[in-house]
Amino acid sequence: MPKVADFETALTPTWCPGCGNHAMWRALKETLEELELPWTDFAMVWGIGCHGNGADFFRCQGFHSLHGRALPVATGIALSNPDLKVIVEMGDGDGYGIGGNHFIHSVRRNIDMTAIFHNNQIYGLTTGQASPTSDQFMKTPSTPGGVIEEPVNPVGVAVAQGATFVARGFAGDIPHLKELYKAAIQHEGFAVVDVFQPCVTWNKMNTFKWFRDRVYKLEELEGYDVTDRTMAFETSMKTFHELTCAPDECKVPIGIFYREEGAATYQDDLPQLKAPLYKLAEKPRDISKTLESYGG
Amino acid sequence: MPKVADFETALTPTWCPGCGNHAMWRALKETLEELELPWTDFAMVWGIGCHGNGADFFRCQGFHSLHGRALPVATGIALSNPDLKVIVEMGDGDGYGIGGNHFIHSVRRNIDMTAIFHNNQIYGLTTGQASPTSDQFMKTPSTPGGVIEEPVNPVGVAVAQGATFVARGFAGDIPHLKELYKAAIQHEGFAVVDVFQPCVTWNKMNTFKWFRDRVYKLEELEGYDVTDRTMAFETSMKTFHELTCAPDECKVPIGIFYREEGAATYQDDLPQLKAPLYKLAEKPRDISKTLESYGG
Amino acid sequence: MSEGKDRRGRELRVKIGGEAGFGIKSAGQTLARVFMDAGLNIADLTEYPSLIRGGHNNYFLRVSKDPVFSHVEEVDVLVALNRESVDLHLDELVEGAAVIFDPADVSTTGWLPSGKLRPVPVPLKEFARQAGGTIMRNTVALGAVLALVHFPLEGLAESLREQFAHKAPEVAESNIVAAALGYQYVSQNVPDFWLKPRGIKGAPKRLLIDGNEAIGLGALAAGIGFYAAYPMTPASSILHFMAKHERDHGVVIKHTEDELAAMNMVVGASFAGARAMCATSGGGFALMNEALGMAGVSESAVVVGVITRPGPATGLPTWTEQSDLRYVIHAAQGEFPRVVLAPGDQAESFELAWKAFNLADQLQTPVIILGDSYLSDNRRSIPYPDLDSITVDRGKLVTEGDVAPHPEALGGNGEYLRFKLTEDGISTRVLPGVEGALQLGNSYEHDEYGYGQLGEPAETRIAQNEKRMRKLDLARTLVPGPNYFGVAPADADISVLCWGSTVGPLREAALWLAEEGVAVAIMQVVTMWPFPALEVADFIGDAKRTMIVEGNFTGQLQGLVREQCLLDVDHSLHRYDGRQFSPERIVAGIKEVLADA
Amino acid sequence: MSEGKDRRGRELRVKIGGEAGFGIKSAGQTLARVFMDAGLNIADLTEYPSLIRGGHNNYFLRVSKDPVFSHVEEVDVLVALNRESVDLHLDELVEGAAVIFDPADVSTTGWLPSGKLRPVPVPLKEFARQAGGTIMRNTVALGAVLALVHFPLEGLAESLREQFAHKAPEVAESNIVAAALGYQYVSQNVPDFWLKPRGIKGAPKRLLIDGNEAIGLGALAAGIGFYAAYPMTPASSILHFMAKHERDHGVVIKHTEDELAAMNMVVGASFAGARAMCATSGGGFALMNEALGMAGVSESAVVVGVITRPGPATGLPTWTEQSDLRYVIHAAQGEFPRVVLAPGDQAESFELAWKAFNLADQLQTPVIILGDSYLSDNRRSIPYPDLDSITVDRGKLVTEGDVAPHPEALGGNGEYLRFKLTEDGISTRVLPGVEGALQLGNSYEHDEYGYGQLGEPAETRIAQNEKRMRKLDLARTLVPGPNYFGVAPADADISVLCWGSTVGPLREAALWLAEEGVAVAIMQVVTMWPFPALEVADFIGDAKRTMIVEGNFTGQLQGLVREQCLLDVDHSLHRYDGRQFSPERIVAGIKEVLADA
Ligand SMILES: Cc1ncc(C[n+]2csc(CCOP(=O)(O)OP(=O)(O)O)c2C)c(N)n1
Ligand SMILES: Cc1ncc(C[n+]2csc(CCOP(=O)(O)OP(=O)(O)O)c2C)c(N)n1
Ligand code: SF4
Ligand code: SF4
Ligand SMILES: [Mg+2]
Ligand SMILES: [Mg+2]
Repeated sequence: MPKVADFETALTPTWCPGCGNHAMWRALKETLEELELPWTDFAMVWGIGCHGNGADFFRCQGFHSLHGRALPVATGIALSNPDLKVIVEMGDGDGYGIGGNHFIHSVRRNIDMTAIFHNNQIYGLTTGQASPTSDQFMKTPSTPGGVIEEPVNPVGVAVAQGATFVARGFAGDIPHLKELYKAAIQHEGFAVVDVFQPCVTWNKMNTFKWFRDRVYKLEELEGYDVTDRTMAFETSMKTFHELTCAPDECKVPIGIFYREEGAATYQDDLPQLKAPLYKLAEKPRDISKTLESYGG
Repeated sequence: MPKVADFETALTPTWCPGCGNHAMWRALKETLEELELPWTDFAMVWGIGCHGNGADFFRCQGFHSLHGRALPVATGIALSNPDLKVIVEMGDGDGYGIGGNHFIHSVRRNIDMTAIFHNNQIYGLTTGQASPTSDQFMKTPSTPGGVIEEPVNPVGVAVAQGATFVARGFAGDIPHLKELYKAAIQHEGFAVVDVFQPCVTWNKMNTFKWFRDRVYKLEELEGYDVTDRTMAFETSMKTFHELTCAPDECKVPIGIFYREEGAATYQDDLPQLKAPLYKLAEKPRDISKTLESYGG
Repeated sequence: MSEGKDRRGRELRVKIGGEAGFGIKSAGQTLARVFMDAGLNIADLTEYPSLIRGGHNNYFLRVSKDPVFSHVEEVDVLVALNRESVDLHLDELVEGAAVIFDPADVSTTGWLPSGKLRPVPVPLKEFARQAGGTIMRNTVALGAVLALVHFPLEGLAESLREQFAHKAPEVAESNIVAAALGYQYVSQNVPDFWLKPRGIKGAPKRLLIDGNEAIGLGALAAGIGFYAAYPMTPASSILHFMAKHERDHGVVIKHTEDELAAMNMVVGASFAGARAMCATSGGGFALMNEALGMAGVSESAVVVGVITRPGPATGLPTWTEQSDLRYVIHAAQGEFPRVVLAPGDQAESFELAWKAFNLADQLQTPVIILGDSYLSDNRRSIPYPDLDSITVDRGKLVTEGDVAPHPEALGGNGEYLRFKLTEDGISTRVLPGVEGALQLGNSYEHDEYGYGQLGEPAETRIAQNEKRMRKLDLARTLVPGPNYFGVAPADADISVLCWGSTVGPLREAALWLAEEGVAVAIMQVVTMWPFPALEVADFIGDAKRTMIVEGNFTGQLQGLVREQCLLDVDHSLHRYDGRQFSPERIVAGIKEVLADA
Repeated sequence: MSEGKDRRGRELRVKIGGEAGFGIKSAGQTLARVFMDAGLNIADLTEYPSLIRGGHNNYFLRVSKDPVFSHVEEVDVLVALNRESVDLHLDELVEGAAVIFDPADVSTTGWLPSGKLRPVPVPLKEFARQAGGTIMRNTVALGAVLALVHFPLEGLAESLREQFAHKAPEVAESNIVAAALGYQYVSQNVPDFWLKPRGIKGAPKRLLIDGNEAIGLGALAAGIGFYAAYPMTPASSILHFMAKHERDHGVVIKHTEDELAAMNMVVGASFAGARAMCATSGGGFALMNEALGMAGVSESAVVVGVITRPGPATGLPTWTEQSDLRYVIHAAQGEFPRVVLAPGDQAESFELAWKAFNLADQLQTPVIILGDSYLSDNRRSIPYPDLDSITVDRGKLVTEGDVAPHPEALGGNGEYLRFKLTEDGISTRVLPGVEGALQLGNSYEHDEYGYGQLGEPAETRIAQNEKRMRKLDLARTLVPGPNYFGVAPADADISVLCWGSTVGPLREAALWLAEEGVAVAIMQVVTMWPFPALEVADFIGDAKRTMIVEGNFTGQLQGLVREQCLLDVDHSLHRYDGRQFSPERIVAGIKEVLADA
């Protein structure tokens, strides 16, 4: 079974020093080691963005796909080989902006895979434009007058769309993040893990400190029930924060928002997906019976 | 001011006899007449689908755009001419399937316009494939084994995404639908009106009768508070219905789910949008001051 | 119409016209099946607007004991389900043509007295009602047609049972009754008709399929595992076909949220080793471009069907055109090898479909099957395919086990190199799950491992780019060559180039012209990319007079010929009104050119 | 490097190299501004990987009293902010070149003893720390460079104040101190350097801009009202530029959810009458294709910037290539007229940008501005534009009032016909809000009103299709013609065709060759579509020997020449490693060809 160090390639990560991506990667590598997942049994898919550069540093099977299209590429893999656990990493622009449609539809499919969102509330790789999760009034090169849209509420949307697992982590708390990763990878169904991943270069507002001062854990919240969809929705509406709000005025919940066990996954409903589909192409398929209805 | 009959072109509607689109159109024409909207003051935008064929029958200013792209076309119009009320008509495949990303992002922008979804839970124009709102287990040419995904929950998603107006109508109740249309058009902000529009040709399950037996009105529901987002969310989770459920087991709420008055619209936050933008191109713009910072 | 005059009586041409939404096409296909099962050759053509109801639909059926390659303009028997059908198709009727109609629906003013026509009034609705419902009036008409041409009714019963196989058995039985009523009535009330097609006993087994069914069958035969699509006319029926067979053949079918998803899923499925395909029309293909390029740079074996219709944009959804050839050749940013195959008929659609999967695997790059509405929507009787000739060649692929026994896939240090530089441009694919090989697919330029950052040095870029482009040389040795019909160009009065479904009416036209002593040579370009420049140059070089017939405005094949061969043709014939060329038009076009010669 | 040997000493070529993320580009641009403000001519070139940190960045600056058309390979002064910079750029240094470095960062083994180089150790970090922070070490280096070449320091202070205008004033002032420290140190410690550029007094006013700023300025001048985009390298800076000016120029800017939205919004904005534009790179353009076709069929006046980078797919995001020419010409299903303009430099980018809006309005069809990274990312000093020559021509457009006084827009029945058939293919656009005109934009084929259902008859389709395609004839009379440089082809040893940004290094190469007695004729195709076939044929026809220089693998311009002119060139020079041709490479390429002659 590969250990943390085995997941590293000869390339040194090019993420900025202090970037939340380092921590997220570390959490994932440790999770994989602890889950004792052999290389053969999982495949990673990345979108395009700073997060996706991880494809160069991460020794594993995987596909560095297009900006916004990681989920469908991952779906193609998951629906072609039931033996692979598929883990998808996306940016916030990538996954909620240009890829937002695949997000909703993957949720409602309950495809068995894990979707990790590197939510730095900014477009990192393209030098700091506003992302769909940027806080209102944030000034960026594409919004010099400040963002005037509500941020995307990935937790709320997922919950409204029937998600079976929705969690939110923080790159500043690796042990907690690992717990979320583990639960997500072990969840049978589509697991959404949105991770606050401070971008130290472009996002000068939502910093590690900003979050450290504000995050609290749902599992420590009295009376929080992860099987209560409405509670998850209501809590998601509280995760919106304003750039200027004081630490005690805006608290940011992390942890598992919602979890439903036992729901059928998309794969469960595909009786034809018992073995990898490449086995269907070992020789020509016999279509003679099918030809009968066309006169043959 | 144009009257109902004035909104008709020389072309006879080609919708199937009994199709819910007829009723929706009638409701809209009557609404426009009653609102005394002159032709010059509003523009329609259609997506592609049976609903969109309405572009040929509806005498007005408008754009019959692409499948799934009605909202961005409409946004371009709305953000270029503040004098036009923009009303968008979409199909369920059109607006929630291929156009789903524009749906979420239009909601969070709170663009001032009205978005009407012809929700027949089927792809009408392309001959009856499952749509993203098709009920689970529905058998169609693209899902002969039955739909295995949760339907899109447009009301819940919109509410989670910060929508300021979300309503649901039924083509079988024109007076009620007109009330929704009126409120939506008068709403300042992005108004979502999802309308159950039975497709009599392809959707043999969700028929007029099916809905008639099940719909009830939120405004008649004791204690329903249209300003309570959580209530709207919870109610949206109840609108999922199963194909086989008995009328008294699955009730379908219609009416205004949620309304927030006074929120700033996207246009409100664009001080430069005081007059139609074509006025900026009456003569060359003087850029001499701008050139200074480049050495000029 | 003048061009086909003397063809009257050699074959049977039936047209059924009526309002959209009344099942005219399925009725027509049922009739077609009766004749094919009796050993005759078939070509049909359905025309309909992009509406569910309203608007005019018509179904055309051509039946002959000789091979038929396309529809024709002339009609011998018109079933007019409404008055509009008479008005719209009057011009197409040959002298003595029969018009079957229900006097209750179709007014008789204007055309009835015409001495050239044979009116055949039949109480279609009334008989349908008697059989169980007016919806069956098409079926009554089918009975009427068979009786008119003295063809046995028996086949129809069987064919109706096939048509209604997925409904309650009563449905088929009532329809059989309806047909019998129509048959009886005409047999008893209508005097002898001058056309009496006969079945052929002991004719070899054939298939009656449209182009999309052919592609679907070809994909099944090839061992397809994953098919993803978003509905779009005229490609949707491939989705329907595949979905229908998902259970019996174990294929995973995904009706996706959009075409972006479809194409990206297919790339993922290919990464996981499935034979994977998607199909769409031009507008959906537009949304697939970016992922097509990703398939190119990540060297993914994928098959993409592009079944075109007239554009631009939504255009004319239910009509036909050949105006996306250049688009599919140049689509997506950057340069990468691709193969574009354009089948000319249903038999070739089947064959190219299964071959496309082999090419995709051998070349590890996208293979596009370029069709059009005319081919995809319409049926032809084709020879029963030689199933034993079908092969599965997955190219350089390791699906299972350990990578160690595959040293050709490894670098000097024993590590797996997904994008190893090779002479033919093909590296060994090793599927995820194989021990010892970690493969990274990448949409970035990359090095031999697949790492993007290491793809940036100039040398790596050059090496990988040239490696990929070398595949085009290999492709040239693998792809199907052009088809030639008619005489050799040196012996021809005119040598005509074409591609795709236009070859049907062109072959038909050539046969007709031959009867008049005009010798035509035909070259059908099948692999559009890489373009067979040498073969085309030879054909043009040998020819006395050359012409291109293609269904577009700008002359896209002609542009390719000019670019790739630095040669031009003498004449060109275009059509861009959404309709396929008829043989009549082509005959007229060629005669005009030759008259000017 | 051999090709440029004798050019040493005629101009100043500085390179600054270091790790990504340390503001090398902005430092370099500040230096560039010092020289331009002193009246000298400038060309710069930044190279960087697609990473925020890590990886090697370098900024190249060329300064001359003569006009400069491109970067060159040779370097006179290297500022090495790390050791890698020395290793990577050693080959580029001319004899006697200076290497400014901080001994604390850059080891001196291997290169220092080289007698050919002049090492200039400067304690950059230490001085920066003294001035207020090590981040300013670039600025110290700028001071050092100026001192080395005996250029006055004053301009730099001004230029730094400009660079840091949006920060607290202390920032600029500390940087000025940092620069002074570097200046002083070198003045005092480094012996006389052999290059001493002098400013030019009274030089005319110029601009120092990159291609994207030029496009943005052109769009502003044209009266743009709406700009929508999704960030994508190398087009993002147009978005940043427009956003920066949204308030002072009243433009509505939308950073959209994706490129699908951007292009569709632009079509909507155009419908409402705004001058509207979007821009992206190849991958984003892929997502715009469908709406591009919609703009074509709905006859929408839109401007689309496509600023390319090497593909396929994500490719090499920060590098340059010319491999999307065919893609932009053929993109989107169906056939419709479009104009493709490829500026060759920053001045032309400005001019073509404002002209694009006029063409779009006059032709009511999409106009594409095709650029690339080399042009968009790099700055040149260009003559101050003649602002009075800028015109706004909105074509046949009624913006306000009532339609009645515009009978040319109306049908026989007095109703407004949005798609009225006209001889030149252009119908009168009447904006929504004008009394009496109800206009229907449509992505379907349509009739003169815009109704889709009525667009289905063959005659309507033919009429509307031909009407649209007629615009290409009108376009030919409106679009900019090719540019010619150097001698006439008849007098040239070699006549070279090019397009886009390649013209810069080519012109430079031609000047150099002229000095060696080799006469070069250059034709730069500017309007790529409709293609200037006659002009190209003339140029080739007059030439003794012809060549194409283009930055791609497959020879896309060459393909167009072959297709459109039925002619080929004798030679071609390609580059597809993400880097722009240098004049050196082109000189070598041309000499090689002539040597073989
Ligand atoms: C179709 C397309 N559009 C735009 C881009 C350019 N692009 C690359 S990464 C990116 C956004 C990065 O932001 P995010 O997804 O949040 O990832 P991060 O860099 O912050 O991790 C963009 C716009 C692209 N590669 N493809
Ligand atoms: C990009 C693209 N893909 C597919 C289509 C084909 N298409 C036209 S309408 C339609 C779906 C219609 O369903 P819906 O949006 O629900 O509208 P309805 O017909 O039910 O009103 C599809 C898939 C298209 N026009 N464009
Ligand atoms: S730019 Fe931001 S997200 Fe990207 S690597 Fe640097 S800190 Fe991380
Ligand atoms: S197919 Fe359905 S949605 Fe379309 S017009 Fe007919 S009934 Fe209405
Ligand atoms: Mg981000
Ligand atoms: Mg629908």
